[in-house]
Amino acid sequence: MSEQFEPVIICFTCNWCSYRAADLAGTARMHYAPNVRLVRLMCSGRLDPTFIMKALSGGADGVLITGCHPGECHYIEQNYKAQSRWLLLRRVLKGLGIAPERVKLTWTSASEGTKLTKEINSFVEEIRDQGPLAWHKNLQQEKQETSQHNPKQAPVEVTV
Amino acid sequence: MSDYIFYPGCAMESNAKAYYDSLMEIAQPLGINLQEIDDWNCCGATEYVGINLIPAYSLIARNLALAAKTGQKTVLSPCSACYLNLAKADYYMAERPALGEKVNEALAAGNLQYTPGSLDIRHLLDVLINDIGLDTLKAKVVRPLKGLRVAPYTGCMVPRPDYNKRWSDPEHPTELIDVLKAIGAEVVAFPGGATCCGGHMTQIGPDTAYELIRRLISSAEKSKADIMVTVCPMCQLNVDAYQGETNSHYGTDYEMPIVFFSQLVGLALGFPPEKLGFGSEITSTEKALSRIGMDIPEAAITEGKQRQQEGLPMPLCMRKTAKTPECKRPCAEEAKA
Amino acid sequence: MSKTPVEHVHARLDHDEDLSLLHEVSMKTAGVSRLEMCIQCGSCGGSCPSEMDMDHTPRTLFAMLRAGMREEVLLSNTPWICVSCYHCVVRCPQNVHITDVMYSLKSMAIQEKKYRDSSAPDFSETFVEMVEKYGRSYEFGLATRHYLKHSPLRMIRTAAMGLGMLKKGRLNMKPTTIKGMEQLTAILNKAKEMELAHE
Amino acid sequence: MSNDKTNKIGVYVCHCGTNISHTVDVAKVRDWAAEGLGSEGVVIARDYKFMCSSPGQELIEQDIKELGLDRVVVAACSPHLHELTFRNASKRAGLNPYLTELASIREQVSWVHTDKEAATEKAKAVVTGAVERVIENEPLEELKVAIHPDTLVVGGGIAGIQAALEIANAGKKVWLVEREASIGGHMAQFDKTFPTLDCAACILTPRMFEAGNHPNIELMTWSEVTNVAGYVGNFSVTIKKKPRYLKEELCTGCRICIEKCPTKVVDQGYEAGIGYRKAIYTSSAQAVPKYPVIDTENCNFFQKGTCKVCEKSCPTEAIDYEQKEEFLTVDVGNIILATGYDLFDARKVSNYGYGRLPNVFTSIEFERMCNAAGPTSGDIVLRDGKTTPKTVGIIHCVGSRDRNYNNYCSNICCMQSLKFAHLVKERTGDTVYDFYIDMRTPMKAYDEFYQRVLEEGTLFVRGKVAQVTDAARKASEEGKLMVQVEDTLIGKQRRIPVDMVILSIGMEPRHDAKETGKLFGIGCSANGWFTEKHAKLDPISTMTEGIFIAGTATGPKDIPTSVAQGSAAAARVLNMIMRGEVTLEPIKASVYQGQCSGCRICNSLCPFNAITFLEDRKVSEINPALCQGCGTCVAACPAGAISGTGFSNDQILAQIDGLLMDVTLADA
Repeated sequence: MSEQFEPVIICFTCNWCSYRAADLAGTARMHYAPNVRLVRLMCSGRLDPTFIMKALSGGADGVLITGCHPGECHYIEQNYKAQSRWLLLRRVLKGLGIAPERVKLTWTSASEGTKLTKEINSFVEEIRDQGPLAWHKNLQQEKQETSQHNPKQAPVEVTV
Repeated sequence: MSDYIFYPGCAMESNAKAYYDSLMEIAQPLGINLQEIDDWNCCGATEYVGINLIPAYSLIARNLALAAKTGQKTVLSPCSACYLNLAKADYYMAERPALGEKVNEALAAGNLQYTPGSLDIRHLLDVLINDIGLDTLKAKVVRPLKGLRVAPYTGCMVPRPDYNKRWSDPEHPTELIDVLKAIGAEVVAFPGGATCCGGHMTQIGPDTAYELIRRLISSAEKSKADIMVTVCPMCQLNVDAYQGETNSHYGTDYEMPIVFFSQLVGLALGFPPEKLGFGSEITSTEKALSRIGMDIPEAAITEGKQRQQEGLPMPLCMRKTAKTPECKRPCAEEAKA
Repeated sequence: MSKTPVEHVHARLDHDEDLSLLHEVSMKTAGVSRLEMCIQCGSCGGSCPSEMDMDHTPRTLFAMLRAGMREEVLLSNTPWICVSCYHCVVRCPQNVHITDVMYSLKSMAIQEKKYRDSSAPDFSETFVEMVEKYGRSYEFGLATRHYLKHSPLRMIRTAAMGLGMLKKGRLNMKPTTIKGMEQLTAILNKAKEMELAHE
Repeated sequence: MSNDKTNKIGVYVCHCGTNISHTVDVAKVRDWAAEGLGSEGVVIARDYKFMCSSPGQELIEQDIKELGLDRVVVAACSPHLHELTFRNASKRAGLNPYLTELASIREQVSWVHTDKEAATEKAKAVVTGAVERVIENEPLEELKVAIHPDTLVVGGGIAGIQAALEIANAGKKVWLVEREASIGGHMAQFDKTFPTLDCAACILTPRMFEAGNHPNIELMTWSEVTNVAGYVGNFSVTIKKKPRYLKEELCTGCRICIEKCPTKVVDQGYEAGIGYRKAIYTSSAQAVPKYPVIDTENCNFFQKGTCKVCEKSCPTEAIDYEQKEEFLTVDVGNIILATGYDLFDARKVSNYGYGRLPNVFTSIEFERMCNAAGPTSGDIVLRDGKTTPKTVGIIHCVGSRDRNYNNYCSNICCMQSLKFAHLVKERTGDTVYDFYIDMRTPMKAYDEFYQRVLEEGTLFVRGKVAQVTDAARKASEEGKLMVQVEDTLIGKQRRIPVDMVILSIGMEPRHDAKETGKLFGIGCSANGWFTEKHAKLDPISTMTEGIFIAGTATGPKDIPTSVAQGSAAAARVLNMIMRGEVTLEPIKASVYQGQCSGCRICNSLCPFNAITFLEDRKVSEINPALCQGCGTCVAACPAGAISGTGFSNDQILAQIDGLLMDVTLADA
């Protein structure tokens, strides 16, 4: 592949901290990679793991979860719940043969436009290194493989 | 028996032989099983870090890598400087991943590798207090050191900077005091207990060192101590061997012996002095040792007896051996209850 | 250590502010130095047991680092007088790794050969030489070599003490060499190729 | 993905002058919406220079009316800026406001990207996401609830007293709950107040008295709130009344029992540990209310079963050893938390020697010492109780601005230290050293006070004190406390001999602030202080409607600011009471009870205690007035029985679909 791979990333933000950090990044004209598309939730605690699976299966190559810093959640401590779900989901992803690094969690307060910008840019690079997820292709391939040969084999990511 | 990976350090083979000998005697009865790291090297003391950083940390890390190979988890170091260097390398390799990576790159040239955080680096004093326990120690005492007035000298590099938050207090640590009390010695109030002996300044800037040694010895003498007790080879060397030079520098005539705490523990456990390295000190301990068994006069100020009976009450005391300096808010809460 | 009149003139004429100095020192320090967090409170200078022999307090030195006074900082005797007692480190309200910064300044001074008195750098270098040669420290060799070069008179004064140490078996005449010297040398040689600088 | 609901959606793309159009090809986005999303129900797509302008809004209103739009997407700036604007526009045109979505292509696209092609593609994806999402939007109605006119004020310090008096004077009833035996808080312990040096008691006692006797204030001291149920306008609060072992209705406050009690104990509370009280006591003679309490831990009768001197000496037979704690439930519409602060424990800074060196005092000990009604009758003396010091050192920032302890500035310590310097000078003429890092005197007449103290001859040393020690290095240091410090203005270490050291200790969050926060459903910052709804624009509200905060519960403050906050919180409460009812955002979660398995997982997740388990029907239920809409329970429900309006699973999954539509199309 001669062209650089451009990953598509879904970024979940909470209404109070990280979405406002994104607002700030905009107001301050900070620049980040256009590969990221934002979904606003009221709180990172709203994050249903289904959303992440939906994003990955729908064509996203990575998911960035952002929320208020621990201790600063507007709903007191719901961001901790997001964190524990994220940790759990990473294990599930591993089991599915998807690199858990494709789903990242980071805290940004409403004043941390710079941090959010940095986090987005570095995550885009990380995912670029990982290569396309190509969920459908892999899933289909894996189905064939498992049905034909080794039922125990975990699905493998196709590197491009 | 608890198993420990043993990192003696260079001093234990030369100037601190008394520390080594006495440790070897008391280890068995206290249930400390020491397995020396095979072919360990010098930790670089405080010198190598001031010359070239990556080699300095690689030098330390070779020991960590060798220790980790044994499969055991806990490294015991009796020397304060070695303890700090090992603990520091372990801590900084994690705190600054760039350092960790580079050190491992260097280690790889010797087919070694070390993952920071995989070992517990502990000082002998910490092991004695927290693993063996004061109760076990007390139970083994056959000759309490009654009458011996000791100045507990913990020095710098054990309670500070305390990367893993193991010590009671960075300024006024209580561990050594507790051990000395457990073996029946009379612990005097010694404000210099965690101050500096001058370190390598005895070599490169003796005037600086003489002043620090003078402060220590004069403070110990004012506290009416018969003897100073240390956990560190460097402290012992400076206070003991350079006491003469300090005296001639200031025209004083101090005669303050200093020994390792393991030597006194050995005495209390009933070992004969000659097996514990007594006699190897430059400032004689003879007079001090002769006091064991004597009654201590009332006038001596002992640790913790400063509370006044008259006047305004003193603040509530922090529990002396509290392991966590974390505030339990004793004052306000107890009153409110 | 006060400056000579010529040095004063030089300080005035040559003082270029090297604003990257603070960052450079910070990067060369083991761990996360937090040097840039210094609030100039002076708890380091107040804590230091050997401050009386320093030309600048550590705090002053950090202000000079900020002001980019490279020459003056590296020539300062402060890092060489530091006794590594860590009192300043535990008291620093900003958790600056002060002792480690001192080590960095020493190594920078050695690299750039900036010191007024060579005795301390020589001592460290001799110590390291011994360790690189034997894998263990070798006090007898170190002390004799150091005293011979820097204070032969003191050697005579301390001869009695040294003899006492020898007699009591506390000073080994011969160095101990570790078995894995080859391995250690390979590690150290590799390490010397690297530097902890900008990440 | 086709729209089987046959919606009529209008899409409006804003140029925002050139703010959007210079990076995003607005025409392309519009065309994409019109053509690419026609199958999704988009019937009209327009672009306009400024959508938020009146003509821009009218465009939407007109289309809603003329084309019968039932969904609107505006691609413009961040929803935090203009969501309300466009929702109101829809509302004016007769469309439920919650059927309008704002897609941000300015803050989140045009301002942060430079590549026009990539930005345009992203803008298209964002618009697609919003269109897919809006299809799933449901019309929502705002909730209205009535406000109970009574108010609960927790904490009887100066902020709480102020709030209670403001509300009570407006004719509304207040429950003032204080866990100590008397109201007054920390201020009651002080001697003088900076910068005017009014006597604290002179200005505070009348307020305490007024609060204690106000017909509209129900004062409950020696009491604690143990449970809070309900929601804004309709809280139901349980208060525990701890036993005083004395019948308040019989006690006349004659204090004979106190006089006769044979047990004297060190008073770690009001007298800050340097004075004594009896086992039956009031904090001071000015205590409000006047009733004493029995300290059972030190009372002879409670400990040994004998004594009963208080009972025997009481002329009105008010003593009741059998008294038990009582619980009381009250209904209130609003709550003000004025729970105050704790003091930093100076023992933690072992290099300053507090607790070890007798003549090291804390600021609060010194306040009591200076107070004419205090243990030394106002004499400044050493710990021996008689010697007047000749030299006094005052140390700022003890436990504050220090990452080893608390990394914030405690706000009042500079002024407190200056006040002490003045008091020592005034009463003893001593030499006073004041050790500071930075002198912070920003409020009205504060710097003038600093000038005054300078003029009086206090010796200021700029440097954080390294240690206070009694270890003398030379003869002249014997018997003194040595304050070792770098005088940073000289660049030299100094060892200054003094007789007495005063540590200006900082403020800390209450040790139980976290539990209190949980009880009332409000959060704490990383430092442990209560979090305001907005630090600048709404500093006395919290994220929980109907719960307000005042005074030092949100961070270190001086008396004037605490008082102002008390008044401000009262004003907000009165505002709520005047309105009579309150409108709540309809972003809420609700349980579809047919699907609820009764597993109760959601019950413990809710930080606002909005979810209750209905024992009889074995299902959970969400109180919409309590729910703040975070959605955590929605995400957690294993049965999928909880749905959240405004952010439903369908809405978010549709939005993700839309955001990724280009990828899906490319794959296909």
